[in-house]
Amino acid sequence: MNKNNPYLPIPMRLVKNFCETEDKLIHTFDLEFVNKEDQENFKYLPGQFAELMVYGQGEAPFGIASSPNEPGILKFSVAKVGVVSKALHLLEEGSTVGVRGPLGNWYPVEDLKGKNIVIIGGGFAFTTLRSTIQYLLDPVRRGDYGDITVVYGARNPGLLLYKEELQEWENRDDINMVTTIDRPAEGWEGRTGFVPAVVEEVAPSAENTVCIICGPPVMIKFTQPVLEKLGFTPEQIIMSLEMRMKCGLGMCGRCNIGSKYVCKDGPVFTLEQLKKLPNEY
Amino acid sequence: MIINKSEIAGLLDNLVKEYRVYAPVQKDGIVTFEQINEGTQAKPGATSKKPPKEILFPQSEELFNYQVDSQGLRMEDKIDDTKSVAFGVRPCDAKSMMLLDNVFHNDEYEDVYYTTRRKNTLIISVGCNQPASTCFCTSVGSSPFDTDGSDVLLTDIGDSYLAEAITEQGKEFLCKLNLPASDDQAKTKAEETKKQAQLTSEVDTTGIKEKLDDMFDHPYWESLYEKCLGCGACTYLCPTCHCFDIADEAKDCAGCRVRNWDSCMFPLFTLHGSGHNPRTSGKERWRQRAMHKFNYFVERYNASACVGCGRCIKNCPVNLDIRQVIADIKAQDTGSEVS
Amino acid sequence: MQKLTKEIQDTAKKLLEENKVDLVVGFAKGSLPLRSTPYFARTAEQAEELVWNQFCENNLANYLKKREEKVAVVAKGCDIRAIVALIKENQINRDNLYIIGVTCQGMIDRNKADELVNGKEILETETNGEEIVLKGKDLEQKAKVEELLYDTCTRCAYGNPVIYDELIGEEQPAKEPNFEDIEKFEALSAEERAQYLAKEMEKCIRCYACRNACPMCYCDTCFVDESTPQWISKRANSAKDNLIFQGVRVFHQLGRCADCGACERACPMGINLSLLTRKGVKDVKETYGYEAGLNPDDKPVLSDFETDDPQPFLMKE
Amino acid sequence: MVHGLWSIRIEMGQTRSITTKNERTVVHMSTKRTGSVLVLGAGIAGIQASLDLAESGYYVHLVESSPAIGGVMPALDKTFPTNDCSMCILSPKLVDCGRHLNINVMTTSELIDLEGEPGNYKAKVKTRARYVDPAKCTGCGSCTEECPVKVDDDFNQGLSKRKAIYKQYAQAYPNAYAIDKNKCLKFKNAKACGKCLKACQAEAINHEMEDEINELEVGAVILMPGFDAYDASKLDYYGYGKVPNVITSLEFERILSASGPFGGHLIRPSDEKEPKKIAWIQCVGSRNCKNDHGYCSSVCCMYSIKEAVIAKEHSEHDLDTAIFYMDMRTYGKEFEKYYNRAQEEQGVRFVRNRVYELTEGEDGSVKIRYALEDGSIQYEEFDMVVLSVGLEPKGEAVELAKKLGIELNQYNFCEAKPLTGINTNKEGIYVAGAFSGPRDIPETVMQASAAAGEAQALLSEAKGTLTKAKEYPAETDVAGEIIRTGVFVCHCGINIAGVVDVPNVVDYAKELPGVVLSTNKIYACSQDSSGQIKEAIKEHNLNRVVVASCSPRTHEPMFQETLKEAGLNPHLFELTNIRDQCSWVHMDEPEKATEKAKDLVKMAVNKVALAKPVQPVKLDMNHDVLVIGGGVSGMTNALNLAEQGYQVNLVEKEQQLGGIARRLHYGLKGEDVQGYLNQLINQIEQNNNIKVYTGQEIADVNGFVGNFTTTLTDGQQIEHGVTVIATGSQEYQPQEYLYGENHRVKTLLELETEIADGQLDKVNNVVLIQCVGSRDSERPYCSRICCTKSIKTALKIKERRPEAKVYILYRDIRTYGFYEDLYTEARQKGVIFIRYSEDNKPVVENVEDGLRVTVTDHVLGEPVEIYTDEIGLASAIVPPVENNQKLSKFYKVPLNEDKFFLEAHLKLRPVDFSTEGVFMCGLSHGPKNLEENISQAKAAAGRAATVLAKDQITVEGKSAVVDKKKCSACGTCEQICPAKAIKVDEEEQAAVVNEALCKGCGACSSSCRCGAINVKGCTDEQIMAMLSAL
Repeated sequence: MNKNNPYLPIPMRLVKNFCETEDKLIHTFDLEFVNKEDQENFKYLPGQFAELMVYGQGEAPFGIASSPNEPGILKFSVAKVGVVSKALHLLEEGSTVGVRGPLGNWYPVEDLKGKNIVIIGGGFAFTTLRSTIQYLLDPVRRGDYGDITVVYGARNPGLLLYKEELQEWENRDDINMVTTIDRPAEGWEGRTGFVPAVVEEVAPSAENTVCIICGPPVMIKFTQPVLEKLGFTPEQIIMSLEMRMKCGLGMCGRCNIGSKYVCKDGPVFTLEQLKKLPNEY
Repeated sequence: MIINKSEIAGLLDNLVKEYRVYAPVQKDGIVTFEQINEGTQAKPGATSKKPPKEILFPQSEELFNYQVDSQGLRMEDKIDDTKSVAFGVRPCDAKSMMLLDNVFHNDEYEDVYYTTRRKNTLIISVGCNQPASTCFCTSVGSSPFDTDGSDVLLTDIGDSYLAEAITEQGKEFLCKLNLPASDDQAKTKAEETKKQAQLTSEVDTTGIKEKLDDMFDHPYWESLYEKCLGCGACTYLCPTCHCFDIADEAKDCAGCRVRNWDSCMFPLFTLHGSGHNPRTSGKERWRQRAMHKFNYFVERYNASACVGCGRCIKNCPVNLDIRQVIADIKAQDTGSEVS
Repeated sequence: MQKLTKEIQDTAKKLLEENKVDLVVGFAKGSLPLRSTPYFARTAEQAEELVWNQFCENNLANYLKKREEKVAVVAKGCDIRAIVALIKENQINRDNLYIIGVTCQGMIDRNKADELVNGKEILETETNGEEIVLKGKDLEQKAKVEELLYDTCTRCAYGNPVIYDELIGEEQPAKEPNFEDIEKFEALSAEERAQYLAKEMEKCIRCYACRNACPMCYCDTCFVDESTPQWISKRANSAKDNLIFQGVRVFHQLGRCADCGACERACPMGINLSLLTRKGVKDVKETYGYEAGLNPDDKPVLSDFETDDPQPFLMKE
Repeated sequence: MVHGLWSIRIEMGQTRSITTKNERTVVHMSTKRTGSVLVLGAGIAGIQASLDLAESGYYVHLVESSPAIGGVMPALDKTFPTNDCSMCILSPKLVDCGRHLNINVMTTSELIDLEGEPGNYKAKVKTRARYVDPAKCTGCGSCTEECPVKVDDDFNQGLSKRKAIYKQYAQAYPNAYAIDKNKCLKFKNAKACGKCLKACQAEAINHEMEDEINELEVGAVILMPGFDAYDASKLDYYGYGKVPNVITSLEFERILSASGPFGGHLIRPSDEKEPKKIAWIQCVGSRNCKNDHGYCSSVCCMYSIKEAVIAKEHSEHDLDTAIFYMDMRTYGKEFEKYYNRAQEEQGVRFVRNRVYELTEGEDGSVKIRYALEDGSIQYEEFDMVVLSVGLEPKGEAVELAKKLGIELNQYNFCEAKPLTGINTNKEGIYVAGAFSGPRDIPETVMQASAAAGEAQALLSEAKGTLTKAKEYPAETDVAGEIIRTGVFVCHCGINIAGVVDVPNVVDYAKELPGVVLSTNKIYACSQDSSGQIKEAIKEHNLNRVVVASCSPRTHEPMFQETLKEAGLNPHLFELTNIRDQCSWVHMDEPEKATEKAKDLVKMAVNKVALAKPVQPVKLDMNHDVLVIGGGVSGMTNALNLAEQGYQVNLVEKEQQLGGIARRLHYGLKGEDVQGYLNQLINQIEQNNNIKVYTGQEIADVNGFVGNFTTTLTDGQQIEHGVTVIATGSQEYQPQEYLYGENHRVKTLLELETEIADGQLDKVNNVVLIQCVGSRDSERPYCSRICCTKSIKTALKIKERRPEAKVYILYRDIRTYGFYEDLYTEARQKGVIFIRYSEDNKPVVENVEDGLRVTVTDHVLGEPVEIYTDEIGLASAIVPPVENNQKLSKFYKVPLNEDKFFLEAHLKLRPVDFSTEGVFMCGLSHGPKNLEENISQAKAAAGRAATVLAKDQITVEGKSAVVDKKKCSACGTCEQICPAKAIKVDEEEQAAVVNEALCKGCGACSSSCRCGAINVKGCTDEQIMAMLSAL
């Protein structure tokens, strides 16, 4: 076994397999390192992803939903789409899975220091945003950043991820947590409306602010002009891309946009960077 | 140094005892690079149908195997560090290996499967006295006697080869062989041979990278792909194409992870689990192929990902000629329609 | 040939000029000796590029599937059989297709030519119909065209197109389909056959040129690319899986294969693929008296059941 | 309000007419009828009738005198002619019946009195104390283990012992024990015992329990108490009870049965030695006027052949089997072929003879003294002799019938009124099964459905008034849940566990992915197992269930019902067959069988893991009926359904109704057929619910159960919910015996007309030749009615001209049942019977002034020449092949080899097709006489009603599904779909499935190259998962 072999997954134990959404299509997985050594070597930042492996089925890349300030575990929220995610959903707690990572770049948390941060998320793409929020809200770090505004939307209340945490964040005063669902629903007393409209309502100032946005393409498409209107420049907008990936190392060749490999050079890009790349994603 | 052609087989027989030796082998009308057991199998000077990149980067390779059961997890990787010699590689193919080095050992990660083989494989190339009509290496910064990527370069001077060590490893290797030193006559002959090796085919690639910088949305791509069947013959037979797929082959919880060549010409290559495909049609796929070779790769590694071997030209089922593509790109007007 | 080229160009020009079609699919001169290349003419000017010669080896039916616009195609007998089969399978709308049928004596097999000149490089050819001269450096070899034809062409009985809107070329003498090659193979022992197939399949590199060149292989997702379930391994070094790929391809072609040989021509590794496809063609013909691509109104032979259908396969070996 | 029991005549309200023997009684009623029926006897007939009624909207009280339902079938081994395991085919029906919400099963009960009027009866039912509360008893069997009293086991024909507390048979419903009061020690002396009480954890036993009498209100009563086997000891010369190893056929059934006293090991009960030579003696207690059993018991020939064939299969060595018979009466559907195979392929010997005596031979053998046809006396010794005992009415049933005023025939059978099939002399009281005459299972089932149909016609106004609908718990949503599979491995008594190491398989399954529970069941299909499975689903939170037992064909629906009751979608279930496909076929390799069972279980576990809930598709039901064929069968069927209140379209291809009956004059029992027919046609024409289309055939058919659209040849379209095929058959046009060449050679039907016209009144010699066109290589079936018909004709000739000589040239005389009386009568009246063999057929030649028939007499062994005036040919009944093939394609219903329509199951679904909503009756099903056709027509009505009664058609939903992304719209599926359920949508460029039409057959899926089509519950992924288990 070659220690430097980037293709080898480290073993982790599935400690929690939790059905996150009402449609039952998204589960959240908490993984625990089997070897202490692996835990120490696994250094990551919000925005990075890892290849999650189900033995006998294969591996697939997922954004890391946990934050480095939640030691000992890795959290992933996975939608049931392919072979691996289907198998993951069926895994019993206590099973061994493989993890290869951390992979890719991260949200520029260092550069964000001293700035206000707006986080916009939609649907189940909230995973690395959760990681980011957790990271920013860490008491040792919170002081480094300015105002934090989060707008998170889903089609209906049942499809919101991390419902308990959302509640908790809403109750805090060091973060402006805005949760919205597309249309009014029974029992939902919160805000309704699509994310772009809500962002417009919330109207965060672009002054000394960076916006991290992650969600379905249509949400991004319609939120961009809103942000522009609010005065955000492409340099102030940070996005995370999704592409079909295999190696995660910038070698296998499928996730490139122009000369950039999303897996290695991304997945985090500023809108400015993306504008320079071909529109092929 | 000089190697007499009649001694090649004997020499290879000796090498086989110490190394794993690959050489061009003619089988059933097709030349392929294969491991040989005896010298007479080799056919130096022949150009293989499939490029020798597969020596370092096999079409299918087991990365590791594993088993999960009540006793826990067992895993074993299979990194091949056998000392090997690739004998009779074409200079263009040797050059391609140098290009692949960039890919498999980037600033962050090292593909130990490739690099271990690479480190342990000596490349002995044979220059091209008579380049084929489809060869255009000189157009893409190479030549019939290019030394890039080779440890030893052989030049066919009639009854014998002139052997030149290109690298330190090459030098050491040649020393061990105890070959007669080359005389001036041989050297002169070699020089002449090199000079005489003329390419009949040329295509102007100057400025193609810059041209392509502005061509992503160019209508040219609309018609380029039209006759393309979307097969992988061009990419699989290309010495520099290196895209691969990773898949698990398993039964229950025991299996192995396999890497297989993949091709940007296949629709599934970029298909997302959601059904979204950033490269929906042949248009996007052909653009990717052209761009990757002559723009993206250049941008990343400062070299075109084409060595001009002509395999894709010869083997395309519909005669879609990359030289024509290059010429067409060059001929396109990019002044106005760039968005 | 030149006469045919002229007639094709004229017809194509006329169709395009009169806006009867938006596109003519035919052949243009190739970039290599012994090659022509598929060509898409959308203007009368482009129609001038159309050629007809004995190197028009590709099956153009491939380019006609699920097209919205009005298309004309320059098609030889085997292309047309594929077209007929595709019309039957809803892949081609006959109403939008204008068939310029060309009678065909067969296409030249470039591999046979290469074999003939024993590894020398052919740089140029000259032909006068019956005979061809292969020229290169230190090379000038004469050969009878007939001897260089693709095997599928020499055994083809459909030099005269079965349907067309316009016919170009002289009528070819009627021939009977010939399956001597398959009979020879069938005569081998099971072990010999298995050995032969294994040897052929070892060459496969899974580039899928055969599949993609085949007009009848048009599934959006080929079974080899399926992941749920994954039917076969994608390893090219597994001759067994390669054989399953080809075997299933042949099963999928039963009663549909137009026997054009496009798969084999496309194969860069020179695998004898028509052996398998033609075995299927022969079996279907012998068992059900059916040949694909002759009549768009036929029922798909393997999906139709007659009580007196023979069932020899139920009790064999 | 007191009424005379049978004589209500109230001149108001709805009018109903019933017809018996040319007299028409009109009964007018105003009282509201009761929507429930009392079914007496819970054999297969009672069960079938109960299920039909309960499914059609009537509440059923099923009264059975024994402690369990099932009747005789559970005791039988295999059944002819399909060799299906009797218990296996019955078991699902037992369970269906047992757990049916609208069937009140009353065991240890009997009808003691009945009063009231048709439509409104009060029935007194006495339920004897069982001393075990079935509601509490789990059937665990602890009590029986403790019980010290051993009693002869009736179920095993006394070949083994049971205890005083017992369960009739393993799979019995109710799955509860009962105490044999006469044997229990505690009843003799309260302090003597009580072990069972201690053993019973469920506290189900109560020796204080008392008999109960309940009064039930019912609208109609169906009598089907079944039969008793003839007591062979009454015939001294057979030595039964004296000569060891002379046993009865019922005992032999138990010996053969895997659940029997010897576990299916073929041995002699006296010394447990394996016999090498067995004989069957036919007609024991049948065709015997001396002991008042003059009738033929109808079933013995077939069951003996079956027993001989199965015995050969059970025997490790070459078993010699011989059947000693008088006439081989294999007249039923597919019977003759069974007989031929037994003779030609399985080597069963058939000895035509008269047995005189059985005596004890050496080493326990039995010596038979018999005479061959030529009179020569023979002796042969056998290791064992089986007496093929006949059927006779049950004593208590006879008493009850007499009490109720039900007329019985001379043999005390409750023979149905002529041309009614199932009616007794009392309206509202019907009879079916062996109590109406000896008959086999399919005919019994048919009659049961017929009686159900007739009861429904009577009670139609009260339909649905007393029934309850079953409610299931809400379905658990298992989407997204981690797989939790429960595996239940069945022992099937010794059927599986005798070969497969069941505990080993159970342990193996525990380790399989997703399996959280693996356990075994002695009988997985028993009521208590079903309860335990439900418990396990709840306790272990199972979301997938695998049962490893027997055939999904028979048992899957039952287990699926269990899942539904436990709140799981029934398709989260997989049944793997480790019996038929494992223990049975690998009997000699237990280790390999165990390994295979493991593989099968693993495959099922892998498959079920990928199972998804399938929701049924509901569609509105068209309640109209199309009856094709306006003969007696079609008309009877139409009339019954019309009386049930359904709109009926009756299509007849001729210009006139009546069919082949128009050529009949004399019923087999002397009925006036033409009178009957005219009256029937009249009733049809008068009935407002019936629309008649004459001169029409079927031109096209679209749709499916509940929603058929049938186009007639004139273009009219009929929309209907069910179809009844009653297209009849034809008379074979003989090519032989100078038919068509000499005008004196006629078919029986032609002859019949001539007799009726008086043309034969002066005839002197008549020869009737049997089996013309039947039982030959071209038509290897028996036309069933010709023997009786010929004898009837002969008697008619004799009646008209007693001095006429009538010869009947025959191969076997097949006057089954009470028709045997006619045979007896004919012989008494001097009709001359000459037997010929198939390879030496009579020769008919033209001679001057007449005809000469030469036949080789079997007794004399010499040719006999008969000069005759007339020849009647007993011409075969042949199906209208082209017409049948056409309908077969239209309605997707199969034909058998002989081109008669093939029912869904030869034994238990005799009028159904496997295509839902299509039924058949009459001669289109196979040769039958008028009486039987009428019965079958009513049966088809009874069965059709089970469909028509539904408000909606519920399709299981296991349909094909198209993945539009993968579909290339090539249309192959459209071409291949036999149900016309899939079409390419031009717009979508993809195939679209009509789920209601889709049968889930998989033809589209397997022909789809793109892999775009999968069948729910059997996806490619599931199949691959199964394969990768290996």
